Amino acid sequence: MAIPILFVLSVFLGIFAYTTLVERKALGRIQNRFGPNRVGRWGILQPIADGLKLLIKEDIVPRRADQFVHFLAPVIAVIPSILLFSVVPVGTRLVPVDLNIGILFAFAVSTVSVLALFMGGWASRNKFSLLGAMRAVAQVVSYEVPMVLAAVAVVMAVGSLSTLRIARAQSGGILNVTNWFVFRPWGFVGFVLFTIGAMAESARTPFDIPEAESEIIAGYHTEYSGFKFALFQMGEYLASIAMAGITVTMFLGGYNGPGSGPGWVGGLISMFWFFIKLAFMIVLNIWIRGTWPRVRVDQLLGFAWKVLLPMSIANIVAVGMWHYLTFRPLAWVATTLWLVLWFVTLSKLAATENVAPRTYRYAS
Amino acid sequence: METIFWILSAITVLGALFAIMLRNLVHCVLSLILFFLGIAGHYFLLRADFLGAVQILIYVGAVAVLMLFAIMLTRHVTGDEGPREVLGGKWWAGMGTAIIIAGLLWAIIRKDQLAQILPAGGAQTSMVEIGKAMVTDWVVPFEAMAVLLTAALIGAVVIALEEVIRRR
Amino acid sequence: MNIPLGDYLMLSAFLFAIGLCGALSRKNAIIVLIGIEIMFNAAILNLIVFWHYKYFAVPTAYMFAIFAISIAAAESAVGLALVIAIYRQYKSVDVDEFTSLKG
Amino acid sequence: MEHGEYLQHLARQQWLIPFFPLMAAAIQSLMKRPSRKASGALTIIAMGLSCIFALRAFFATIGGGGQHHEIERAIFNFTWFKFGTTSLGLGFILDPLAEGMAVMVAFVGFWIFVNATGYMADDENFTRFFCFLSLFAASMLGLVVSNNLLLLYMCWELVGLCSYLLIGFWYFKPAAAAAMKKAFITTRIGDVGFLLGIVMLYWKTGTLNLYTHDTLHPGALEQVSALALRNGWWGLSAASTIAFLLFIGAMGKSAQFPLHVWLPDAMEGPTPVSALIHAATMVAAGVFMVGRMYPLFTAEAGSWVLDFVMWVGCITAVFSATIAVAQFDIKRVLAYSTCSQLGFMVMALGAGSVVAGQFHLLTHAFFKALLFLGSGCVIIGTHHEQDMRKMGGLRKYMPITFWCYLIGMLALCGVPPFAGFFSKDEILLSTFHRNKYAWGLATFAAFLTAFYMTRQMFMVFAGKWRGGENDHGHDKHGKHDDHEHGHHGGEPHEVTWNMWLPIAVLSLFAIGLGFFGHKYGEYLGVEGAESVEGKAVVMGASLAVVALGLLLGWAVYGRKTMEHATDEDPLSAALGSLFTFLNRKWYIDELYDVTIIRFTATCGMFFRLVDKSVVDGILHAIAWTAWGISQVFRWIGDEFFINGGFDAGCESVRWEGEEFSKLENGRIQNYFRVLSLGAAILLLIYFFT
Amino acid sequence: MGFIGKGLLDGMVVTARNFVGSYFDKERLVTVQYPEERVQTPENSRTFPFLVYDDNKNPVDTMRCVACKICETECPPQCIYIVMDRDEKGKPRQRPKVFDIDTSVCMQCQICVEVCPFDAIKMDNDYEKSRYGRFDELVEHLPDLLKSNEYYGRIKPTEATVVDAKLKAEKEKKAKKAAPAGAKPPTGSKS
Repeated sequence: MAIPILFVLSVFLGIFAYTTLVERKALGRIQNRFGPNRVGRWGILQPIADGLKLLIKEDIVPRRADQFVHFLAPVIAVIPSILLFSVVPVGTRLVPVDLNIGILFAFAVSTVSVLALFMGGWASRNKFSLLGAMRAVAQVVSYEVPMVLAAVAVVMAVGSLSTLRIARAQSGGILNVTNWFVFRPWGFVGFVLFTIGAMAESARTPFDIPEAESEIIAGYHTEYSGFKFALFQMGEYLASIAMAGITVTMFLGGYNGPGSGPGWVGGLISMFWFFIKLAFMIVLNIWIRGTWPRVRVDQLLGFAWKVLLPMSIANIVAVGMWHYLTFRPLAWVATTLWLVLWFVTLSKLAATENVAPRTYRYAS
Repeated sequence: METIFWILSAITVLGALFAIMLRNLVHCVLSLILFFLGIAGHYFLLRADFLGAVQILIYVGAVAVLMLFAIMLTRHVTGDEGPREVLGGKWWAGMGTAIIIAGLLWAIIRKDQLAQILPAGGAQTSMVEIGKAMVTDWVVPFEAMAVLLTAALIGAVVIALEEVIRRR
Repeated sequence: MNIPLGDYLMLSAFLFAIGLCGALSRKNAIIVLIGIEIMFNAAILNLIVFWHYKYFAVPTAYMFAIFAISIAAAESAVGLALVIAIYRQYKSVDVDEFTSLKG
Repeated sequence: MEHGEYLQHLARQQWLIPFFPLMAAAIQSLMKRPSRKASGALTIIAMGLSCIFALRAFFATIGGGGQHHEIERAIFNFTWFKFGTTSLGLGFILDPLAEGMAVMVAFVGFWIFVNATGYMADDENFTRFFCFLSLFAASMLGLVVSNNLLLLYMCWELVGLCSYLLIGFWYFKPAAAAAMKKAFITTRIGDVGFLLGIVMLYWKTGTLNLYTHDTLHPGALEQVSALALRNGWWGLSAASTIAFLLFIGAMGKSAQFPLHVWLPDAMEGPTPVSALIHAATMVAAGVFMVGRMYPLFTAEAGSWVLDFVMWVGCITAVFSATIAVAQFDIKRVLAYSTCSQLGFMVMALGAGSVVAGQFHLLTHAFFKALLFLGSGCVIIGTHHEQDMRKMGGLRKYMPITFWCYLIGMLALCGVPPFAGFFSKDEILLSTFHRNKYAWGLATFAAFLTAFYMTRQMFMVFAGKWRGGENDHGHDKHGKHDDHEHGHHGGEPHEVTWNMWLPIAVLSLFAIGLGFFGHKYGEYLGVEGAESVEGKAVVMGASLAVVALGLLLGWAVYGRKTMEHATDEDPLSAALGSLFTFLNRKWYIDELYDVTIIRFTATCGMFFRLVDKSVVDGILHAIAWTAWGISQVFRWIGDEFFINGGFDAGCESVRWEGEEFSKLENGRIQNYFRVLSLGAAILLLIYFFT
Repeated sequence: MGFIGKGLLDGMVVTARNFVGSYFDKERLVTVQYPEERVQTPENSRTFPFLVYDDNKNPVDTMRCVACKICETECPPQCIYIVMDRDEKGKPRQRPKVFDIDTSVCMQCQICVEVCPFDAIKMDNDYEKSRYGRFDELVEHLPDLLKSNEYYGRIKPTEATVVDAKLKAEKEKKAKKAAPAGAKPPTGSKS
């Protein structure tokens, strides 16, 4: 019972470490420059260096800060991320905890991370960090809704909340691939929505306003330095990896891939496939981080409530249709048409909305 | 199993006590969160795990954040806590009645034979069953709940937002 | 799992009393709301306890609990919105100062 | 149309006669802009119309007389208003007595109005004067033609009112104001008797209509025989009692002895008024009424009422004749002469002869109106001078007035060819038959009449104009006559045509009317042969007396007329203190003042005291006791029990309310605490039960 | 067709091309591995001033600076400190004994170069002047400041040639002047 947890914990921590490295090297490559290549052969020891650096760095706590809350914030930032991994089915035989309310538990726990943001921002008694925290909370809360609804679509299709059951539902088909939900019309839309939600949830890529330097001085963890800052980063990255894991399980067929099966060998192959897909998702994240510009705060929230939410609801309807139209081709046509229709109208509405000139409240 | 129960109840009671006793509001809310988590734990213990998840999702996720927001919005910007009087007027009356009620309940529960029953066990109502019940014979409350939540949402926004509109 | 029902009832009673005590004696409106929330949770816990001990198969208690929780959430949301609005008016959250509805 | 039907038709139109002057009065009173010409013309036309209608009716009654002896009488009764079962009726009558009087009143009134337009020419209240005059004429005619005692009584009162208004026409003169009140009150005293009579009549007969020509409901006078049998007051029969009471009314209105005092003072009014009211018509009303109700008087054979009437008349005649001798004011002399002539008429009625009385009334109306209008002309001519001592020698200045006045004087005195002689002779004859002593007194009165009329003629028309001389002498008239002062300057002048024409016409009648004396009897339908014996004695005595009077008058005043206004009157020189006694009207007024007036004044004061002390005292006492009781109740009942108790109750409720309100002091937590306290108590109950 | 995501995807394609290209096409990578490779700093870039001397063998004597202190007074942040050299008899020698520039204060405005009549001070483009200490290490004393004219020619060739030509022309003019003056011995003027 304990082995899978230990295994999962160590593997994912390792993945976290090297995700930071891969991210920096990939971003460098995208920007036509080398990534860190000084510390190890290709910068391999860079994460260790970072970790050491942060450990050594002086941990400055503002005088008037709320000591207890200031200390507690990073801890609470990390705990939910780690808890998220408990639900991700790595392989057919390797599931840390099989809860029959897997997905729901995941979302419940992810909301707790919101608290960390807030406590961090509030405890450092710094107006800017407070504002950053407020924005982060608003962002996380508003993106949670479309993400959950996207997940609901998958749960409806599968009929169970447990992640293992969802992954098992995607096996079969040619080479264990064609049954992945991503190849269903509603599945693909769900995948897109979920990834966007996940990115916003962990404050990455276009939605990384809270900890963006150009915005309000690195948001809520302005006053943090040293290991507390490291913990915050760790919490963040772990959350994004876990979310990637969940995306993989829900949409990319979890550990299903050609050759994956229940047996020992199948299990190993399934683990292999899971990590391949996980890598793909992480790279996708990094890729998006490298290209897309940061989104303005009001557009960020507007996008969530005005585009993602209606789209996810439409997606749920599509799954309903899919479920009841037993004749597959008709189902395909109907759902795709329905989703395309919604997508077009929403893009029309959203498009005009963006064009409107920005009204400045105080500047003339 | 009992140890877990006692630990959880200890956590819950402590959380509740600190929630109402502490001077610093934010600490109060944090202890309240602790209390909520304790209750969620109890739900899991009572094998009502969906409810536990819901509890965490709603209370810890939303209500606690709401409380924090409220605290933040209603404290003077300077935020100086100051040795302000914590207890309201006639606090002894409130305390007294609460203690009396607690004592009475305690006495009643101890006396009542109902209290000795042990858990019945049996199949745990699965999620599917709950989902089906929710949509079939509980559909009216479900819809009413939907309406209520939207109304509360809009109401809260209108009440809180008013000042912004006026300022503009 | 042989925890007697009485213990749970005792627990929820104490929690209820604590909540009541907080709601009655504290000056700050938000703490009063917190007290109310505690009372709410104590009640729902009690509900689930009875569900667990006697009516395990029937989902009614469960439904009831779900609805109760969502109502409590809605209630606290509106309550806090009100507290914010009152704060804007009175510039204070001291419960004793909201006496304009005096009899 | 058969004659009786024609009479009925005329009777139905009888009400038109009084209606015309009434309308004239109404129109004048409502005119917005009083204009002299309009009101004068209106009044005269109205009078003319009613005169024509009266003549029409008169000729109808004359015509019918010849065929059969039954009296020409037509009546028209109608119900005035009905209350419950009883109804009150009025009625008009067409019979010789009424028509005679109506013609007389209308004709004489017409000519008096013509004279009045001249007399009042320069008066500013011209229209008001004529309005009252026409109202008076209407009421007089109403009185004459009425067949119902109530209607008669109403007109009777109206006539009194008009005399009151007209006497006091110049109300700004204090003397006039006093005179009008005096006239009204004294006539009212008489009217009381009249009213008693009416009520008794109604009581006894059940109706006030005199004639109804309906056997089922006989009129009052048709039940006379029954009345005679029933007993009234004072041992008399009902008929006699009623007659007596009615006669008291007549005494007041016709200025008989005790109630005559108002007539001389009535001279304060303008002269046409005196002529119309105090000579011709109103004063005659009493005599006419007695004539109308004569069957009542003669119903009971043995009653003393008729004797009483005769003696009242006789005393009045002599008494007023004596006063007239000693008067200096031209109008007062005529007033007292009217009194005495009325006395003669009443004496005639008392003596049993209605014809004599009524005929003397007619003739007297004509020549007395003539004399009064003549004196009016004299007054206007001499610029409002009324004192005979300041006149004199007016023969030269006013020839027409002099001649007409002379005719009137001769008629009054009873010189043969004139009307007066015939009518007075009739009276003396009837009195002779009834009572020798009365006849003696009457003859003495006739002598006095002749004497004072000649005195007046000589003082006014003979001798020298004495008016102008005392302008510079001390003014005997005192300040109140200053407006006349202005008039003295000029010489007297003859009056305009509209003043002397009426007296000329009236003088014609004064001459001609006498010859109809004997026909008047049968016209009235009174049977009974003329008892001729003793006629020569009476006629001889009266002629002798008249001649004596004229001679004496000439002797005292004719031979040597007074030189100056201030000279002493020759008669007073002769009689001395008797003269002043007569001049002061036998001090009757003073007598009344001393007796009746003082008596009533004291009674009034006495009763005032009684009222103030006794009645007020009682009232105050009651008020005080009531107040006291209420105070007691207030103190004991209200203050102590109700307020105390009630207030205490309210206070306690208020206090509890206040206490409970503390509970609602707006603090939410308090509500919570109370709530939880309740829950605790409930739990306690649950625990311990 | 401009559906909502189109712009984003094009961007992705660009970055993908860059990413892949960077591994196959070296020129793409612009990074200069600093310690190993260095970027040729542009000619007229300036970091901190240095004093120029003409003869390598005896730099102190052949340095152009005559300690006239013009640059010291003109320097806006006053980061130059000069003490004139005096020989043993106390007579001033046309040479600074002490010439300090506080690099932490110097704002590299090149005013000292413009005002120097003797082209004795020029702006260097050597940026590796970081030190561990924060206070006195950052002050450069005379020996550190002295650099040869060839170095100046090497780092700023165009500027150096212009300056050398000017100096040579002055020298010849002085020589001509000295020549017609004839026998006047060259008074201590340095060459």
